[in-house]
Amino acid sequence: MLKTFPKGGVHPPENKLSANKKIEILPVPKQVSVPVSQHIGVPAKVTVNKKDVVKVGQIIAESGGFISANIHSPVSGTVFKIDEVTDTSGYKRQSVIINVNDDEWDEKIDRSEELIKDFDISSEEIIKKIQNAGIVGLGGATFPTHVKLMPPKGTKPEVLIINGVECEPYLTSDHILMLEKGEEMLVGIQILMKALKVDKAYIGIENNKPDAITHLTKLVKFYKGIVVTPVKVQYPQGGEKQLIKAVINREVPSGGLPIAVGAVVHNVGTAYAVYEAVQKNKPLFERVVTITGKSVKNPGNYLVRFGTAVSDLIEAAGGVPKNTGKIISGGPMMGKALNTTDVPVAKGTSGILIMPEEESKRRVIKPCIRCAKCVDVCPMGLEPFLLMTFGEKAMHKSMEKEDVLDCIECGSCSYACPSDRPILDYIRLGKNRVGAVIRARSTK
Amino acid sequence: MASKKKSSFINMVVVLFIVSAIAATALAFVYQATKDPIKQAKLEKDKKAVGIVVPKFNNDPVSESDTLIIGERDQLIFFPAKMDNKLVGVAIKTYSDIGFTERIKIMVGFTPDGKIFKTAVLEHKETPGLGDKMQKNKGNWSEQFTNLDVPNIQDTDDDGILIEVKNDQGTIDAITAATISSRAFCDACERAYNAFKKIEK
Amino acid sequence: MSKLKIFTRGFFSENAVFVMLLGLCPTLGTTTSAVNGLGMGIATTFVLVMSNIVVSLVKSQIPDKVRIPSFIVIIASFVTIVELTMQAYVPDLFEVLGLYIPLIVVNCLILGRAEAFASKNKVSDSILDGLGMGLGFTMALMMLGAVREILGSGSIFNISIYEGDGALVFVLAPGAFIVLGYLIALTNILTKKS
Amino acid sequence: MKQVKQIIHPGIIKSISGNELQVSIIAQAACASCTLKGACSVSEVEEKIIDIYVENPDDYKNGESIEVYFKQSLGFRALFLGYVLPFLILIVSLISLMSVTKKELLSGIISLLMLIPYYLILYYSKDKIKKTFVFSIKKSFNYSSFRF
Amino acid sequence: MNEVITATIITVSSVGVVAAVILYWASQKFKVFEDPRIDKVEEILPAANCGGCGYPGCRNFAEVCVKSDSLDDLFCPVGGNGCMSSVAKVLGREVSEKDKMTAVIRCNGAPQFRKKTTHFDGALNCTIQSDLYAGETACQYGCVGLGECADACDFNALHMDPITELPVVTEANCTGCNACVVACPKDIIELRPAGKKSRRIFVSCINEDRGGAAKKACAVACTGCTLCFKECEYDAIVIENFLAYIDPLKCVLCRKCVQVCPTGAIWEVNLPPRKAKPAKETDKKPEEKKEVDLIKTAKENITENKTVDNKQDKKNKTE
Amino acid sequence: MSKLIVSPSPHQLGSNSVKKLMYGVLFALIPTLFVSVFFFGLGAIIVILSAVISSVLFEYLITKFILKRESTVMDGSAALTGLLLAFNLPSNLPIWLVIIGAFVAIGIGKMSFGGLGNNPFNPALVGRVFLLISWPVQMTTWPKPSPFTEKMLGYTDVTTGATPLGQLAETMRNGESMSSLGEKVPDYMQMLIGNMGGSFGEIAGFALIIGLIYMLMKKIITWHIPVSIIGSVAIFTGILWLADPVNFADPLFHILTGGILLGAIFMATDYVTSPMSKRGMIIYGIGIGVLTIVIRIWGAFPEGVSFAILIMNALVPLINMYLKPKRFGEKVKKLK
Amino acid sequence: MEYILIIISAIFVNNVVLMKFLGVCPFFGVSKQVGTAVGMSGAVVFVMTVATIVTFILQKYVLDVFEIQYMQTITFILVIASLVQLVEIILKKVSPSLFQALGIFLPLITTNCAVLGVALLAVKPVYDYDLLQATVYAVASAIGFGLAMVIFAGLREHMELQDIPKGMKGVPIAFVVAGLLALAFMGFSGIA
Ligand SMILES: Cc1cc2nc3c(=O)[nH]c(=O)nc-3n(C[C@H](O)[C@H](O)[C@H](O)COP(=O)(O)O)c2cc1C
Ligand SMILES: Cc1cc2nc3c(=O)[nH]c(=O)nc-3n(C[C@H](O)[C@H](O)[C@H](O)COP(=O)(O)O)c2cc1C
Ligand SMILES: Cc1cc2nc3c(=O)[nH]c(=O)nc-3n(C[C@H](O)[C@H](O)[C@H](O)COP(=O)(O)O)c2cc1C
Ligand SMILES: Cc1cc2nc3c(=O)[nH]c(=O)nc-3n(C[C@H](O)[C@H](O)[C@H](O)CO)c2cc1C
Ligand code: SF4
Ligand code: SF4
Ligand code: SF4
Ligand code: SF4
Ligand code: FES
Repeated sequence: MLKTFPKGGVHPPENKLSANKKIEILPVPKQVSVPVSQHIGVPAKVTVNKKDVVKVGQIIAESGGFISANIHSPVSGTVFKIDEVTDTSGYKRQSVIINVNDDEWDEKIDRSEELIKDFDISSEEIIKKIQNAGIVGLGGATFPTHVKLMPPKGTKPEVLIINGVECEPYLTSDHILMLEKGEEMLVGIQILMKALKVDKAYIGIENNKPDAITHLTKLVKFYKGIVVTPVKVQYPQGGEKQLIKAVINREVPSGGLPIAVGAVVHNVGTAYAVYEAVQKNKPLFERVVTITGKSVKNPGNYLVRFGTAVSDLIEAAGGVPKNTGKIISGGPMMGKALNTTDVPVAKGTSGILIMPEEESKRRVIKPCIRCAKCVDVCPMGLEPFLLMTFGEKAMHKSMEKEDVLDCIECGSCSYACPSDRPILDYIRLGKNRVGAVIRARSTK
Repeated sequence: MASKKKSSFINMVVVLFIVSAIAATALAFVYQATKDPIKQAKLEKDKKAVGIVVPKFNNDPVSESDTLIIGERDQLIFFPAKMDNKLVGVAIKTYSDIGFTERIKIMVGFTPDGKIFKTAVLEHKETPGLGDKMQKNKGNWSEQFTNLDVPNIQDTDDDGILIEVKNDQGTIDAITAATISSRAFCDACERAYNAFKKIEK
Repeated sequence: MSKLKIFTRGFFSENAVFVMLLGLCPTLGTTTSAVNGLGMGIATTFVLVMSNIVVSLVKSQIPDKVRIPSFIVIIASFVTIVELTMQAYVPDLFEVLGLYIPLIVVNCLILGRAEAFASKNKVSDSILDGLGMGLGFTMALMMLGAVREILGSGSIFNISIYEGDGALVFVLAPGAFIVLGYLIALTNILTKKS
Repeated sequence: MKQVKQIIHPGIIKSISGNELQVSIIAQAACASCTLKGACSVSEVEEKIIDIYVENPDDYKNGESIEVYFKQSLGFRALFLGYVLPFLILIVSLISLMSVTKKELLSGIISLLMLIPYYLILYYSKDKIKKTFVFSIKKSFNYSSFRF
Repeated sequence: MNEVITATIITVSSVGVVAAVILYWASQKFKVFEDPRIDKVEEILPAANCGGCGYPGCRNFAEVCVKSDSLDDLFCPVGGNGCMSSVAKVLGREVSEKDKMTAVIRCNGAPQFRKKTTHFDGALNCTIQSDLYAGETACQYGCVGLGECADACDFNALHMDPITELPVVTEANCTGCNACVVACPKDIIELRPAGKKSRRIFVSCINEDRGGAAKKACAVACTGCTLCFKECEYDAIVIENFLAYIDPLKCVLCRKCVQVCPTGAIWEVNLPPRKAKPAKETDKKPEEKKEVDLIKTAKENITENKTVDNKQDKKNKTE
Repeated sequence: MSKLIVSPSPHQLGSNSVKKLMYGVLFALIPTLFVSVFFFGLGAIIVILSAVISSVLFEYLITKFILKRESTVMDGSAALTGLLLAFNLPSNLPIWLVIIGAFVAIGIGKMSFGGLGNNPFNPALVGRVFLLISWPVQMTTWPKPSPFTEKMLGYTDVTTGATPLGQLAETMRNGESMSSLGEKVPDYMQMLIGNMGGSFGEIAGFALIIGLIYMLMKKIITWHIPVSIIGSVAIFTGILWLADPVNFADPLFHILTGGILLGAIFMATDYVTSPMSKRGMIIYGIGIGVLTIVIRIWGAFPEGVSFAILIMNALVPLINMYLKPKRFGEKVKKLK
Repeated sequence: MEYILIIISAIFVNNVVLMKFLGVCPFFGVSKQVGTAVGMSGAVVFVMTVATIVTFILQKYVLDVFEIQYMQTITFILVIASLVQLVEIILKKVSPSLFQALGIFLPLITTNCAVLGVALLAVKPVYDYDLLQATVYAVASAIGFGLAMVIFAGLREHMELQDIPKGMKGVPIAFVVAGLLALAFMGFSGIA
């Protein structure tokens, strides 16, 4: 039997429309607006001024603290202004708006296509380089990667797990990356292993990507300590706690980090970014973004510079189809619905999904029939129906007791509910309140 | 609440003593006063039942009643009914413990030849609507026992019990859905009949 | 407070059963028929009125700390009087009400009125209060008994009103709870509207 | 980090003496809302005051509302010591005495008297008990006023 | 005397006396001194148990009132000054008068002024929506209109107006308990002194965007144009982040600011109707005039106290 | 482009719906329906129709006129309650009793609590037990099954016979041995196809099992409840039987007779009134199995499934409180 | 066997609250939370047992001897009322911290009606119990009370979260639930 996590999960229709589309490079737009907060943590501090001339790869905003990341210019040109622009969060955030002029790269960047396998630098230097390159997790959470590479005192990483699961329906950016940049990625993994001082790495890949599995299995023979582990197609296999459980059969304790069980999880995109940063001196300013949707003319995978407006990307895929209901940044299960297409692509944008109107509308909410389907599918062993009821009745204390903070917001519960109840909406509400109270308590 | 007394140990004890004493005295007098009516009421009940279950008489069966001891603990009271000093029937206060709930007490009247004259339910706690159909005012089930010729019942299963429901190979139709109560009723009658036979001797 | 109000609030605004939920055991246990409810209600009313009178008379003689035990003794005495009298003159009813007669002692309604009203008020008011509360209680018991009797035995005050068997449950324990539940809901709705 | 089941009661600090806080527990039972609570015969109406030892009494002030935490398992242990154990003693001695002596009155009274040594033992171990039943407190939070 | 009577009296009296002793002992052991004034204070309090005073319930507040040395920091918003002075009377203390506070809604953006650009389709709860994104309109500050505040109000003082989709305060019912302020995720609601004769002037907008952006998002937004600031002779208006704020303590209700505001973001409540000043109106361009009219009618809609059961309304939406 | 729709994730919903589930259960009951009509004819049809129609009607009237809410009758749960209630009745029950049963089921058992999803007790069983206690005579007169005969057209005046469980109770009460029972009741094959007395929905063991398989395949229910009920019945009666085969009937007899199968497959599995966690479901099932047998063997009623399910329904909140699903990540396992 | 019958009968078949209607007020009053219901049951078992033993002795060796059975009500209630207090005083005196711990665990322990009712039933002539049987009966009744109460508390905690129609909310629905619970318990009838 294929490895998977022990309990819960759903299997929504996969709809990987862009699965075999090669990565295309999206032309650089005329203007980009680069948000200074593209990661979890403190926003970066802008280091350029209006009218400054910048090159591709030049730092334009500096990390604002330990959990923060540098922001590099994705284009060359002049800084038009520094203003608030709506980003994928749905709120206005500070951004650097640059008028593009030519495509002049920072000279330190090695632009050649050549694969550089060897590296001979210390763990600390690797982390330094990664930090300078502004690399954050590309799996969705955008957590600064260098932080994950510096395990807290008292913990020791034992294995590195590379998340190539891509369990979200529709999205294919990780898949195509594994196919096209497999070798680079493996070098990236070796670098990460060295940084973490571990000698074992697993690449978890869902079984619906057999080509990636065979491709990588062939390649890993030449890389010591790396194993490809196929896992069952089961959403949310890609959730790091689930993946760790599936691959090495350890359970991250409630409220704990993966490192508590000696694991560190990185996305395949992150590994590739690490390769480029360490071997090619290339900071993180572009990534592969899937643009997809049943009504989209040319679903595909594009290499996109950050700051490019989503509308430009959609244009490249054939424009916004008629009767579009929703535009989602990310997949249908965890992605964020956009309120406008004028938002910039950022480090966390793994895909843009366009949903027709009839699929976008929620259904009428009916009362909970206590069918326990949500309980069955919750990978965290929670009782979503109960949490939702507590949420509706503002019984936050009860939510805290029922471990609401363990919820990974995978949405399986809402997906499975026959009464179409907005379970996760209320759980999030409760997580907010409870989380805030807990923090307030611990700071006192 | 103007003049509440202060509580001290002594006055508390005294007050409560006085209150209890007064209450006790008052109760004792009420008890004295009601003692006889209560006794009377109890006798009255028996009397009424006896009046129902045996043929016409002109003595006072209650004052002539006697206790019959059967076995170790069983005690049945019987009331001889006489017409002009001639025995016309015997009422026996009997009971059964195999009912659905608690003890069932009934009065069974026999004519001197051992036939049941009539029956009357004295006390029962059977379920209203089921077991309580044994009461006269709730149904005519107990009519079966009127003039039941017990000595001449055929004991088909030879278990020595004469008054039995049909389920137990007897002759009595049980109350629908209340076989248990019916069985208990029969059991009480049987007990009375046995007592009757003893008296006969 | 006007005398009228002292008297009437026991019926509606402070009805012991429907509003204050006091004395539920006898309420549920004795209302298998309207007559039984009535009997229990009258017995309770008697104890209530008498103990109110006595408490109101002796209130200033009793030290605070033995208030409660004294009241209990007074109430218990009247309960015993009721017990004895009923045994003597209505033995059948006494048998049906059984255990619940001595339990009048612990009916919070009685101690509650003694403590909250009679121990603070004039004798005349206490009588009115006791009477009002008691009759309100009686009314509630009778209503509950009547509903249960109609539904359960097809009769009211032992007069048959329809042929055939009633729904037995209503005479049994579950019916008591259910009927009282709906009656309370009904009073809630009615009092809220008016 | 597995949470221990806790009983949580809102309470108010009544007074502070040294490291001990006297906290009054706010009744949550039916009695709190009962209209007749003043008239109720028995002891449930009076408020419950508990003493709580804290490290940092300066953090608290009189009248402050707090939450008292008490491990549920400790509650059951209290229940056991206070009621269940004497009950068991009562029953066991009753059963054994009844079967040995066959005298009701004697066995009944003796088994009731058996409670006296039990309570004496309890009395002599009260310091130990005091160390067992500890409460902890946290300041109250109004969840709805906290958010990200 | 008869034997039964003797036995009765002896048993009952002895039981009675034993009971007396036990209960006396009990009362000694269980004596808890409860200041009788606590009961009295509790009686005065409105028994809303809303927690507006900062204590879990009315009784707790009563206890605190009795125990603390001064009533300065203690205030029951529901009972108000009258209640507090009765409490003070019972306790023989002074109480400082507090102005009556009332909730005001600092968002003016009815749908006709604030076009919806998206449609929110999640659970109907203000916090859920505002956690997700800025809202259905281009104004990221404004009311999202799902009525969490109205749900939070225990005094029937808030309802959602179905036309403006904004909450409306019924001042007569509002006790200033702060519940709605806490409930609103957008911080729309502010408690302000109700003012003399309930007259007050405030800016009904919290948009901190630059003027142009603000205006684009919402026709009745405060653009931070500083006209009112310049007009105010009493230094009552401050402008920060392109947003005007009127200090209720300094404002003298001269209402000059109201007239100069080009977007109609400043509200006057319960002020008598003013004499028409035709000169100023004609100054304005015809287009703007139309807009001001629109605002006026909208305002009338807003201030009119339509008592619509908004919860019912919300229910309908859910189903 | 019209206004974009914005909502929190997930943006994709599964294809399940309450309606689908309820109609799925109704569909799974079709074989049972056929068998019951085959054995009980017109009577079965009349009782089913009156129960289903009055259930739906009462739900409609109550939502419309008393609760003043949107009508919910189309979700199929009222019809299901009606059908299951009917299956729990004798086929010659007077129509007015069926209607009262439906009223109690829907009015008291379901709508008093706010309708679908809110009731703590299984509505159909509330209706049935109410009838059973109120009119024990009518509720325990069982028509004899009569396949293929003109008697099928009879409704009120069919011959009555005892149920196997009634025979069992009688046998045990009379202290006779089980071998004498064997002569009075049909053999197991007959029982399996449904040729025995009883409520007309409970007799068709085979058809009920087909329904179970269908529901398991469609993932409408999980195996936990039915299996634990049937398993615990088998084990419990098995122990008694092995200890004393003269006085106790064998497990197969207990499983095939009475309402065990109907109860275990269709009634105990009612979502609304059963526990939420798997562990809870198993405890719940065991409770039902054991209580059923206790009531059958030692209680006044010959059959106990209905009571057992209702009693365990009452325990469901406690089960849910103390038997939570196993949380992810509570214990840390070390890598070898 | 005889004891087992008494126990089963008192717990299930003739449950004090559900079938005999004793202690209905606390049954509704203290059943809002399962925790308190459990705690209360423990206390009730003790109080009921002690009360029954004392009143049984009183009845058999005082009232019966002097033939003043009619003083039953008044003596029983006095004895029970003071007993309950006595238990608390002793506890408080003996171990204040234990008392405090119980204080926050339990809301109240008095259940007049049930205690008096069970004490009265235990001395009922029809049963003819001896002391041990009476005690067992009291214990079982108390357990039955506790069981019903814990189940009911669970149901009520559950009902708090459900969408009960306005008119039925609170007490009315609690009664209906109690009724249905009693209906379910009818299944035990006749076990003997
Ligand atoms: C406050 C915080 C601190 C974290 N610290 C560490 C850390 O020290 N080491 C580490 O490996 N990951 C750390 N993480 C990263 C998380 O474990 C996790 O990998 C990240 O949130 C992305 O996971 P996801 O995409 O599954 O949500 C931290 C995350 C947060 C939110
Ligand atoms: C429900 C859920 C599903 C996820 N699915 C994926 C996924 O398919 N692929 C992926 O790379 N990360 C996924 N993640 C994020 C991972 O948990 C984890 O954050 C990530 O692998 C860490 O790598 P990174 O820091 O390099 O992004 C998912 C997270 C959650 C909570
Ligand atoms: C609540 C209830 C009360 C009952 N009351 C009685 C009763 O008072 N008398 C009786 O004989 N059977 C009563 N029964 C029925 C018996 O338990 C038993 O089922 C019946 O006597 C079987 O007899 P049958 O063969 O007449 O149906 C009652 C049953 C229940 C459930
Ligand atoms: C698997 C399953 C079993 C059901 N069983 C019952 C049942 O036994 N009785 C009933 O009234 N409704 C049953 N229903 C329907 C529905 O859940 C029931 O009407 C609710 O209890 C009403 O709130 C069932 C539904 C499903 C999906
Ligand atoms: S509760 Fe949280 S973890 Fe569980 S299924 Fe729902 S969203 Fe996923
Ligand atoms: S899946 Fe939906 S209907 Fe089923 S229990 Fe969960 S919330 Fe309730
Ligand atoms: S409007 Fe706000 S401040 Fe006023 S009473 Fe309502 S919730 Fe309290
Ligand atoms: S004022 Fe705040 S809480 Fe009220 S509707 Fe608007 S956003 Fe929601
Ligand atoms: S408990 Fe209140 S009357 Fe019985």
